[in-house]
Parts: sequence; C-alpha cells; structure tokens
Amino acid sequence: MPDLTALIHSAVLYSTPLILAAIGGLYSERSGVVNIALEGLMIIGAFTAAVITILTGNPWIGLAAAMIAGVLMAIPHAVASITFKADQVVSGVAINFLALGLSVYLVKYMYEGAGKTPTVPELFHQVPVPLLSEIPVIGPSLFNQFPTTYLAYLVVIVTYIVLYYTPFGMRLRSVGEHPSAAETAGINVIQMRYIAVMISGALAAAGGAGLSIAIGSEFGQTTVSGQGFISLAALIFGKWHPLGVLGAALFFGFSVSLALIGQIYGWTQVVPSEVLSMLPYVLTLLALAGFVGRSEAPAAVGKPYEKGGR
Amino acid sequence: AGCGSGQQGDQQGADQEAFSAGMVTDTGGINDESFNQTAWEGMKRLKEELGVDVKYLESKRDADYVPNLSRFAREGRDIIWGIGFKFENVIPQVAKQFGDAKFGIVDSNLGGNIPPNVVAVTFKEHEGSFLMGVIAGSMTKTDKVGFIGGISSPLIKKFEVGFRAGVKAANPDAEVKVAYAESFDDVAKGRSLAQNMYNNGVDVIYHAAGGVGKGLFNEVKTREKGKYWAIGVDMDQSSLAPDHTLSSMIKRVDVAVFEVTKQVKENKFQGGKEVELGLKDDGVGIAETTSKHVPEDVLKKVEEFKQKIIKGEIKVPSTEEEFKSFQ
Amino acid sequence: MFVVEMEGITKRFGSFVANDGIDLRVKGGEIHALLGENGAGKSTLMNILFGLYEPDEGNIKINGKSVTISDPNEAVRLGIGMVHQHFMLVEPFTVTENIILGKEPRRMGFLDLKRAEEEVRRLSEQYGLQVDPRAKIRDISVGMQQRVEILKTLYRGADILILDEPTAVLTPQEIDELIEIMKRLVREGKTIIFITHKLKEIMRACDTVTVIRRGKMIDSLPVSETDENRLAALMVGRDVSFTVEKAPSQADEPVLEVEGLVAKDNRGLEAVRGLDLTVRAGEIVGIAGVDGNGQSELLEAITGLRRVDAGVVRLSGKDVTNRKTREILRAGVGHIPEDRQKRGLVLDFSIGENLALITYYQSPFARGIRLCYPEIFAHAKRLIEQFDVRTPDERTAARALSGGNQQKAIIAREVERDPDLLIAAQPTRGLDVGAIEFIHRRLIEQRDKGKAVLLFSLDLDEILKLSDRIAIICEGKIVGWVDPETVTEEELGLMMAGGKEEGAKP
Amino acid sequence: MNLFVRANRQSPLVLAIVSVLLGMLVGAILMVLAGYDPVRAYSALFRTPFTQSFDIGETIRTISPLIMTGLAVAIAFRTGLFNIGAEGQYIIGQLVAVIVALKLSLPPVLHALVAMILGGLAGALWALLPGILKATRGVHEVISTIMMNFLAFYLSNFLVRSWLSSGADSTPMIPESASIRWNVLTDVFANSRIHLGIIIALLLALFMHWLLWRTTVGFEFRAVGLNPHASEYAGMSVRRSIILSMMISGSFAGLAGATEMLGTDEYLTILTFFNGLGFDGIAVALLGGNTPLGVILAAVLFGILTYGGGTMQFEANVPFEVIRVVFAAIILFVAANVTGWIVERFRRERRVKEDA
Ligand SMILES: Nc1ncnc2c1ncn2[C@@H]1O[C@H](COP(=O)(O)OP(=O)(O)OP(=O)(O)O)[C@@H](O)[C@H]1O
Ligand SMILES: Nc1ncnc2c1ncn2[C@@H]1O[C@H](COP(=O)(O)OP(=O)(O)OP(=O)(O)O)[C@@H](O)[C@H]1O
Ligand SMILES: [Mg+2]
Ligand SMILES: [Mg+2]
Repeated sequence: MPDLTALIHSAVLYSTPLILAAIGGLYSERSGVVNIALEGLMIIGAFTAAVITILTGNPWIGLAAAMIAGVLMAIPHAVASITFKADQVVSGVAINFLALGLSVYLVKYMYEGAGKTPTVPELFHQVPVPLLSEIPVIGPSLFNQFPTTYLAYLVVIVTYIVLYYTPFGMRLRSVGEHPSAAETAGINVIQMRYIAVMISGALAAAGGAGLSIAIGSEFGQTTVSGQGFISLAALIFGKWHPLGVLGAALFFGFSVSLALIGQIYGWTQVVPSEVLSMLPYVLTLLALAGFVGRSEAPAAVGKPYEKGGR
Repeated sequence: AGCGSGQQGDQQGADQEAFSAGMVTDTGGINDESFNQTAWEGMKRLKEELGVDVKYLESKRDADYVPNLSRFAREGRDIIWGIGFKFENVIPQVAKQFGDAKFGIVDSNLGGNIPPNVVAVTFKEHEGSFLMGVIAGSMTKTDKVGFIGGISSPLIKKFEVGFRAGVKAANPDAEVKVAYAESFDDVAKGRSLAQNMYNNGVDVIYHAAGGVGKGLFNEVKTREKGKYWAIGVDMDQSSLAPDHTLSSMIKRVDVAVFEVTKQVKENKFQGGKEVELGLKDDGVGIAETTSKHVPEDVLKKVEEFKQKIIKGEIKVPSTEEEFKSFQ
Repeated sequence: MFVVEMEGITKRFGSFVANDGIDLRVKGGEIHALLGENGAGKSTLMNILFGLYEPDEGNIKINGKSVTISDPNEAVRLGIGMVHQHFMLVEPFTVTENIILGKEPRRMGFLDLKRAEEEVRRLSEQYGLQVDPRAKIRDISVGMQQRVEILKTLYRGADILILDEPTAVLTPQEIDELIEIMKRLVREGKTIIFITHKLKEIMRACDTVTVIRRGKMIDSLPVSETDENRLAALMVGRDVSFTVEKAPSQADEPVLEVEGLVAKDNRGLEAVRGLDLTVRAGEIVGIAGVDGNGQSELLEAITGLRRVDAGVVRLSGKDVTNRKTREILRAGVGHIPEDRQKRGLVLDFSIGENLALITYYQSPFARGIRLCYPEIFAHAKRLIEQFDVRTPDERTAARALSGGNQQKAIIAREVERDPDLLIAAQPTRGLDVGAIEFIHRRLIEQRDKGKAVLLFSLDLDEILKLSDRIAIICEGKIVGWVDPETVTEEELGLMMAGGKEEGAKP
Repeated sequence: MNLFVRANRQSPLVLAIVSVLLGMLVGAILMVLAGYDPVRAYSALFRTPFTQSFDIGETIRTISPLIMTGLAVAIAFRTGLFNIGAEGQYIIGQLVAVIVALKLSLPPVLHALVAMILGGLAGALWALLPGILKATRGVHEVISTIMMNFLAFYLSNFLVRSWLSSGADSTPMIPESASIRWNVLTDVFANSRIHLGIIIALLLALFMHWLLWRTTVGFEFRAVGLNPHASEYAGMSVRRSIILSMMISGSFAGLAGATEMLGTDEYLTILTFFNGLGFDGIAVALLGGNTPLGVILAAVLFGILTYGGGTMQFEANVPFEVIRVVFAAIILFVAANVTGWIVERFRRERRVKEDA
C-alpha cells in the first residue's frame, strides 16, 4: 500500500498551481469576465519566474516578477473584453496564443535559439511549517511544502474572506451577477472588472511560477501544457466558490499523483499506466455527470457591460 | 542579436564548394540537454576542426520532419542528420525521394531495412546502463534502487533492462523500483516520482528520461548528503547535483555524428548499414566524475564488468525476454 | 418651489431622437406623474436625471441650482434615487446586501452586516414597508422586490424618488399598498416622480402630470384639472376607447382539460399541486393570480415544456400528457409566451425567420430537410401586412423592432397557425394602449371563431375585460371560479391572496 | 483615407485585412526590438510558400486540417457550443484511421475511404459524450471536452504502444492502399505531401454552408445557438440540436485527424503533447467569423503564416514563435474590432473639424 502521507503530499504538490490559477480565474469570472486565458497567464508566469530567477538568483524576486508579468498580460484581455467589448472567450484564446508565442520567442532570443531556459539555479525549497508539520500524516504532507503551496493556502482563505465578508467582495459578486444593479448602486463596473482580471493575472502567473521555480526547474513550451485549462475545469467544477475550487483542484492533483505513484507500488503490472493516467479525467467526467450536475455560473459572466444597458 | 551561435557564420547558405551538413532535431529542440544538444556539439566540432558548414532546423511538430529534411536535401547538403528515433518512419521516405542525398539517423536501425543512402547509428545503451546498475547495486544501503524512464519504448526499455541486469549482477538481493513518467520534459513528474521512491526507502535512482530527469536532481539535492543518490544519463549530469550524483551513463551522440560525417567528407560513407556503438567503441561509457563519490573497490568492480562485456563474456540483455534468461 | 427642473433636454441614440427638448418641472413634496406611450422617452429622461445617460442638450437644476449629473453617484449625492423599470437587484443576494451595496457599513474594513440589517429594519418600519432583511431576493415576491428597490433609495438618503413603471407587475392590493407607501413618503417630505401608463393610478395618486409623446413634452397640468379620457388623448395623440366590444360567449365542447396536474419548479419544489382546469371552445378563460403561484409551471406543463409528475392534460379529448412540445403545438396549441424577448423570439433572426420559427420544417417552408427561404419570406410579408407589424422589411432582425411590434409578430405567428387552443401569457405587458387594443381585439376574434383561449395576466383590468370565466390560481391550485360580470377587483384580489395577510411570500 | 474609411464601414473582409496588417505590424515591432530584420523575415515568410511548387504543396497541406478544425469549431459555435475538444476529436480521428489502415486489408481507394469515414465517425463519437452530458445533465462542454482531450491523448498512446506496435513508440507506416496521397498532386507539387484532404476540407465547407443555411437542421442549430429558450418554446428539440451539432463538429475534427494521418503522416507516434490543431481551429473559426468562407480564408492565412514561418526561421533566423504572437494580435484586433474603433476616431475627428 502506498503511504498516505506521500500520496497527499504529492497531490498537494500537483494541485498548487491549479489552486492558484483557478482562484485567479474565480476573481475574473465572479466579476463577469470569462477567463479562458488562464493557460496563457500561467505560461507567462512560468516564463517570467524562470528568467528572473536565473538573472537574480532569488526565487522570491522571480515570483514577484511573475505576478507583475501576469498582471501585464491580463491587461490586453481586460482592454479587449471590457473596454472594447470583445467576445471574452475569443480574447482569452488570443491571450493564450500571445503568451506562448511571446515567451518562447523571448526564450529563443535570450538563450541563443534554445527552446527552453537553462535550469534555474536557485529554486524554492520545501520548508516545514513549525509545529503544524509535526501533526501525524497530514502534517508532513500539507505543511512540508513549497512556499507557493503556502501562498495557495493563503490565497484560498483570503479569497473566501474577501468574497463574503468585505465590501469589495460583495461588489465584485454584484458586478458579475447584475452589473447594471451595481452601476446604479454607484459601483464602477468597468473598474471592478479591470481589477478582477488583473488579480486573476497575478494569481494565475503565481501558479505558473510554481511550475518553473518550485516543482519544476526550467521554462519551455511544455512547462504549463494544459494546466491552465485544467484550472478552468477546476473553477467550474468547484462552482466558482473558493472552497469548491480548492476541493476540485485537490481532486485533480490527487488523481494525477495516484496515476504516477501507482507505478512505484507495482499497480502498472495490473493496470497499464496510460489507463491510470486517464483516471483523473474519467473521474471528473463521472463526477460531473453524476453528482455535481449543473454548476451555476455568475449570471453576467461572458457578457460585455454596456453602460445604461438593459 | 543572439541566435544559435552555430548559425552565425553560415548565413550565406551552403555554397557549392564547402562541405556542408544539416541536422534536424526532433520536437525536443536544440537545447534539450540531451541527444539533440549532444549531436549539435558534434556538429560544432565538425565546423571547428574540419571547417564543415553546419546548420540545424528544429521541428515544432512531428509533421515538420519531412519538410525540414527535404529543405536541407534541396539545399544540397552533403549529409543530413535526423536526430532521434522519431525519424524512424520519415527517413526512409525522404531518402527514397532524394536518392542522391545522404542521410544519417541516430537511435534507430530502421527495423533493419536501411536504404543505401542512409547510415543508422545506434548505441548499446543497455551496456552502459548495466554498469550504472552495478554502481547502484553496490552503493545502495537499503537494497532498494529506482529507475525512472521517460516515455516507455523499446529504446528506453534497453536502459531499464540493462540497469536491472547490472543491479542483479552486483547485488542479487536488491530490488529495483521502476516507473515511467510518460513524458520527456515534465520536470514535476520526475520530481514527484523521485520523491516517492526515496520516501519508500530507495536510495539510488537512475533515470533515462530526458528533461524529466531534472526533477530527480532537484529532489535529490534537497536530501541528506551521502545517503541519497542520483545517476544521470546521456551526458555527465553531475553538475545538476554535484554532491548527490554518483555517475552518469554517457552516450556519445556527438562522437557518432562527428565520425560518420567525417567519413562522408572523406568519401568513406557506409550507406545502408547500421553502426552500433557500445562499450567497446566508446559509444557509451561512464562519466569521469564517477570517482568523486564512488569508492575505489566499486570502481574496480565496474571496470571488471566492463571488460567482461567488451570481451563478450557477459551478454547484457536489452529486452525483457533476454532479461528473463539472464542468470 | 421646484426641486427638479429639466430644461430643453435632448438625447439621441445614433440618429434616433429619444428626447427632443423636453422640459420637466417637479414641485417639492408632490407626486408627479410622467405619462407616455411605450418608447415615448420617459425612461430615457429619468436615466438622464439619474446620471446614467448624459444629455446631448439641455440643463438640469436641482433645488434651483444648476448641476451636471455625470453618474449615479452624483445623483445620489444630490438626493435623487431611482427605482428602475427593470429591477436592479442581485438575485442571489439578500435584501440587506442589495440595499447596502455600494454604501456598505464597515467595521475594521469588513462588512458590518449586523448594523446593516438593523438599519434596514429601522427604515422598513419607518415607512411601513415590512421587508425581511435576511430574505434572498430570488425568494421574495415581485412586490417585495419593489419595496427593496424603494428602500435602496431611502437608505441612500434620497429626497427625490423616481419610480419607473412600478405598478406594471403588481396585484391590486399591492398597488394600493404602494400608493399608500408613496403617500406616506410624501408626508415624510419626499418628492416622487411616478412613471406609468395607467391613467387610473394617476388619477388616484398624483398631483401633477406631464405627458410625453414621441420624445416631446406635450403638456404638464394638475391632475385635478383633467380626466382619464383627456390624458389618453394627450398621450396617444388621438381619442381612444377603453371598452372592448365583446359579444356573449358561445362556449362549446371542452378543448383543454387538465386534471390533477402536478409539476415541479426549477428548484424541484412542487409548484402545481393537483390542478384542475377546463377551457371550452369559444370562450376566454382568464387565470388570475399573484405572480409565482404556479402560472408559469402550469402553462409549461400544458405545452410539454415541463415534466408532468401526475395528472392528465387532454387536448380535444386526446391525452397529450408529457408529449413533446412540438407534438402538442401541432395538435392545435398556439402559445404567446410571457417573456417575448427571451422565449418568444430569436432576436438575431430576421423577422421572417421568427415568423416561421414553429413551422419552418413543414411544407411549404421545407421540402424534406431543405429549407425554402423564398417561401419563408413571402409568408412573412403577408403576415407583416396583415398584422400591421412595423418593420423596414421581413429581413430585418427582430432585435431592431420595438417591443410592441415584436409582440405583434409573435401574435401573428401564433394566430396564423389557427390553433384550437391559444395560450396567451402577459400578452400586453409593457405595451401602450394602441398596441393593447390591437392585441385584445385579436384574442376576442379568436374566441369568436370558436377557439379556446387561455389567458394568463397579472393585469386584472385585462383579465376582467377579456375573460368569459376567471379561474383564480393560488399556490398551484385553482381556488375558485368567478364571473367577470359580477366580481369586483377587490374580491378578486382577496381570493388571489389566498386569505393570507400579505400576498408576498410564494 | 476617405476611401479607406468608407470601405471599412461596409465590409468585414476589409476589417479583417486591416486587422491582419496591424497584427503583422506588432510582429514586426517585436522583431525590431529583438534586433531581427522584419523585412527580410516577412519577405521570406510570404515568398517561399508561393515560389516553389514543393512549398505550395506543403502550404496547402498545412491549410487543409486548419480548415477542417476551423469548421468544426465554427459549427459548434453556431449552436452556442464552445468545442474546445476539437483537439481530442482530431486525435481519435487519426487513431481510428490508422487502426483501419493497419488492421484491415481492403482494396485501394475503398481502404482509404473506410479509414477516413470511420475516423470521422470516431471524432463524432468522441464529441457525442460531451454533447449528451451537456444536453441531459447540463455539464459545461468546455470542461467535458477538455477532459475528453486528455482521454484521447492517453488512449491513443496506450493503443499505439500496446496494440499498434510491439511496445515501440510509433506504428508502422500505413499501407499504400489506405493512403490519400494522389500521384497527380504529388507530382505536380514536386513530391510534397499534399493529399486529398484539401478537397475534403472544401467539401466540408460547402456542406456546412448548405447545412446551416439551407436545411431545417441548420435552422435549428442557429436558433438554438442564438436563443435556446425560444427554440424550445417553438417546439425544437434543443437537446437533439446540441448532440447533433457536437457530433458534426466532432466528425469534422475527426476527419481532419484522419486525413492528416492518411495523407501527411502515414504513421502514428506516441504523442508527447497536443499538436495544437484543435486550438488553431478556434482561432481560425473566430477570424473567419464562423462562416464557411471566412474559415477557409482564415485557414489560408494561418496556413501560410505557419508554413512560411518555418522558412522565416530558416532564412532570417527569426524564431517561429513570433508568428504565434502575430496570430494572437490578429485575433485580438478582430475580436475587439480595433479597426472599427480607429475608423470611428477618424470620422469623429473629421466631423469635429468640419463642424468647426
Ligand atoms: N440605449 C439605447 N439605445 C438606443 N435606443 C434607445 C436606448 N434606450 C432607449 N432607446 C430608445 O429611445 C426611446 C425611448 O425609450 P424609453 O425607454 O425612454 O421609453 P419609455 O418612455 O420609458 O417607454 P416604456 O414605456 O416602454 O418604458 C425608445 O424608442 C427606445 O428604443
Ligand atoms: N437594438 C436595437 N437596434 C436597432 N434599433 C433599435 C434597437 N432597440 C430599439 N431600436 C429602435 O427603437 C425603436 C423603439 O424601441 P422600443 O423597444 O423602445 O419600443 P417602443 O418605442 O417602446 O415601442 P412599443 O410601444 O412597441 O414597445 C424601435 O422601433 C427600433 O427601431
Ligand atoms: Mg417599449
Ligand atoms: Mg420606460
């Protein structure tokens, strides 16, 4: 039998980037802006984190730079979909193209034609949280992690509080549900949406950074490889609620690590590894079809806001 | 502007006089810290030592192999390399189309049907891996060692089987945990696998997984020195974790590319044949840095096995079948 | 003393002039009616006053001072509050949350919901509004929602309240209550601008009335100096008759029979609970009831849009329970849905396509699966002519038509199919007298042709005027039948409320 | 300027062209910033796809799957569905095509035909599940198709390894009888890998036009896409439309995979990642305004940029990825109607001047 600590540990490891990106997506979509650009925002985060960490030798600076880059990359999405009222899905798809193209282009430019960065010399390390990490089983698995994971925990908690216990959160939700109502209540819908999309850029990029300077150690074309889309799935699966999103992301992380680690315990003798690899996706489909059913998106998500519109 | 240093000098294109060689990477790209990169080292040496006009093309998708090879062929390059077993299916196709051009492929023997204008270079990775197995088997304190593979294929299987045979030969009690990442570039997976293996009592891990292997080194670096070890592949990877790397299995793709191209230049092209390079030919071998952490007696044992293999006294298995009959 | 003076206000949308040099003067402490047909420009004018639109020309004075109102915040600062025609409430939020949105009481940066709830409760008591601060908007009645809207303005300290068509969705009792509330507000020193089409309400509640027609101000006069006929003429620009000519019904065989019908709403709660209903050929049956008592679910169950959990639906004797919508429509049902833009039309389709939305697959519009567009457009041309749908042509998108003309198109489509049973839900909601007249005539025409008509409406006038029999629906059951000739609005209202004190909770 | 402004107000084509030019300007700026020569790069990019018949052939080959995945995305869009799963349907199409090619022995022509049709059907089936989930359980098609993409990916790898080859990482070449390359084309285009896929792609575009605007089924698709409630009230079966539309969409993507397999690759390898044709299809559909003709034009543009981008890298040393940035910029400009906005600005300024 696999030991539970290891399994949970690796599940959390895998879900960290998903949690960050999906919570990022939550801000954006709660404000009414679809964010299919999570993939691109993660890419730009992973890229910036790797490059800046290589340059400065300090992963914290890398992480901060990634979050700034994420905000910058989110701005075109905001401008196109909020100010210019472009189709938000379309604009998101464009951002995905843009992020991948730009980052690989820059990598090639900076590293003499190479398709990926050199290995990042100074990575984040796993640090045990005093006391908490000594709790049996879950201690070492939840609290002996990368700083990005702790950031993810923090982000979930803060988001939950912000969303439901602060004026800002209430306004954010109102903007995503009924922007005209918010506008007549004196809330600047456009501004709220810009802020939300920018937050989503910063968080998704932080998730991406985790891939290149915490669990991974380089940036290349395939560093993010679809995790942004999985985050989006986690967001929908988690019903746009911070705790739901956390659960969904952990679920994905858990099934990915199950498939991977299963090999070490000889499961692949019985089940081919590809079949194990399919597990998370099959489980998700079953879950969606079976118990989760419809998830209600914020009412105004995907609709450009027209001032005075009906 | 900074672009591939090898490309700078030859922007004029291939003029008719100079001897020219082209190399097409697989989707791993030129700086894969693996065989594409090593092959390019060989090409650069050709340029420096023999003044060969060299150039590479990266492939974005598998569908790019044919146009990339054709492009070099139409340029009239004297030899065109397809680096990696992914070229297995396309090389014969293009070779047929451009009957006058010469091609080389690394890591595949094209199933034995090698066209007359193609040379196929393969390596006896299982022999080198056997020695890694000997080192791992001798160094383990827990009698548990690990192997991390990239995408499972007959090629990577050669590494695995050779390694297991080596472990068995050196330490029959040791158990080998095997896992495949099913990827050559997902560093995170490599790290997860390594972490779990180490947590399960494995203390030496060998990988044949390209970029995935970096995850192994990232993980081992964070662990207690002198207790947890990693073994690298393709080139000397000890720089990735100097205090934790026992050894690396070297695969001299650069030498192969260099030598074969040189032969073509000297009009000694041996088309239609497979060139298989093993321990005997120095096509595979042990990293020099091995002596840093591996004690004298183990090195001696390794050397003994190496000689036996070279002499043919030991036939290292390269498939599961052969492994079963390996004593 | 005027608290609001709007002078020469002009507002264009593209080349369309919605407000054309309008003057409006409102005295402090009065209820000032703003009257006009649909699309006359009333909402536009008020949106300008509330800072949602900027006027192209004209100026505004509040309490005698010239102001520019560039956004709603500015309006609120000037003491202006607005209750919009389309409610501006966030459905999943509570009453309190909706009220405080944008001006939240805080404690250390966090929401102070406790204080907010107390404040809401206090205001609600002060003006006799009786709302539950903790209820979710989606769980309360429309009338309650409206009070929440009023509370929102009061919470922000509004002295000038704009109520844009507040009565369109209310029961008679609720309207009475609203008028009471308005009067109370005025007593407390507020000023109210009240937009409506309903002349009766103006006569009952207002002090002054300003009439707008096609973007221009026509007249402004004290209510005491006018009457309903005069106002109607001012509004439409011609004389209108208020009564519908209607011969006694010649009711015949039952067309629709519903027995013991049970159906659930979207949340899985039983909304129709063992309902019986019969509609005969040649009669109009009106269903009266407070919004949310199972009307929508009933008509969806009849038309196959919602699962019937128990009971039977028969059409001309044939069992159609749980049949597909298409089958039921083909069996002779016409359906004018309650929300024309959401359910009645595909707004981005041409008017021609919309007129064939139900029959496109039948000859002559289709041969096999091949569509025949020339036939579709020819058919549309005929109907546009026949039903006087005002549209540039049959290829124009339905979106570009006015609300009334959109409704006419739907009616054309349904009536033209010559159904045995015509179901009409809120057929005239939000329309002006001209359009209403037209639609009413069509419904009676159907009846006189021997068709069965089932009318759902929240507008009791309409029910009383059109129906041959009235069924009162309450909590998913028909709780009684009345004769429109003898019943009074008050009796009807009481029955609709089902004996409850307030018809608020569903 | 006058002409430009006037033309612009009318034609979406002009809008698209201006957006394309603006997108390329962004690319040029990026090149200049990195010290590359944009003139040389673009001239390489646009010259090569046209000058040699080999390159023309390869360009057409690049274009044909883009048309198909573009149409796949577009037809789903028309029904209000976002088929982000073209990627997976493509994989399944190529998988089934290669299975038929390798495991059945049939006479020429017929073999290819069966392989292609079954590939298309497989794509349809792969889209069926998300369709059913959406129609019956309300599961958002974006998540379910993303999941299906990953499933297709692993399934393909599993079968290639365990059944279609003996543990190797690619299948053998398909037999001649299943190939859809056509000697005439191959000869005309100097041995390039152009194949009959382009004909299929164009036929699919015609089919889509016919289906959407000439049939009752298409009428339903469009109605459901624009207003599912009204469609349901009008007696249409929204579920049927969703499922059918997803299947047709999936079959287009599946055919893209099948034709690429039978014409371009002729063998299937272990996939290391998605090849992105499904995502490119999204971009193509958007740029093409979800109309068949628009999709063709957009695919031609993307195809030229993609294939020419390879040459550009070769001749001017500019990394290929700059082309992705150009794509992105074009999509953004089209979606945000930046051109229209600029034109509006011009007109307003002029009006102000004229007024003054
Ligand atoms: N945002 C807008 N864009 C274009 N036209 C508009 C807009 N808002 C209103 N209009 C048009 O201006 C006219 C006046 O509209 P308004 O809403 O003020 O009418 P109203 O008098 O309130 O009518 P109703 O009784 O139907 O509410 C209408 O013809 C309407 O279509
Ligand atoms: N989105 C739109 N696009 C184009 N034109 C529009 C649009 N909305 C409104 N209009 C124009 O504004 C006019 C009035 O629309 P509105 O819906 O306010 O009707 P209305 O004037 O209230 O008429 P009715 O009494 O029939 O409801 C329409 O005739 C139409 O030409
Ligand atoms: Mg109107
Ligand atoms: Mg109005």
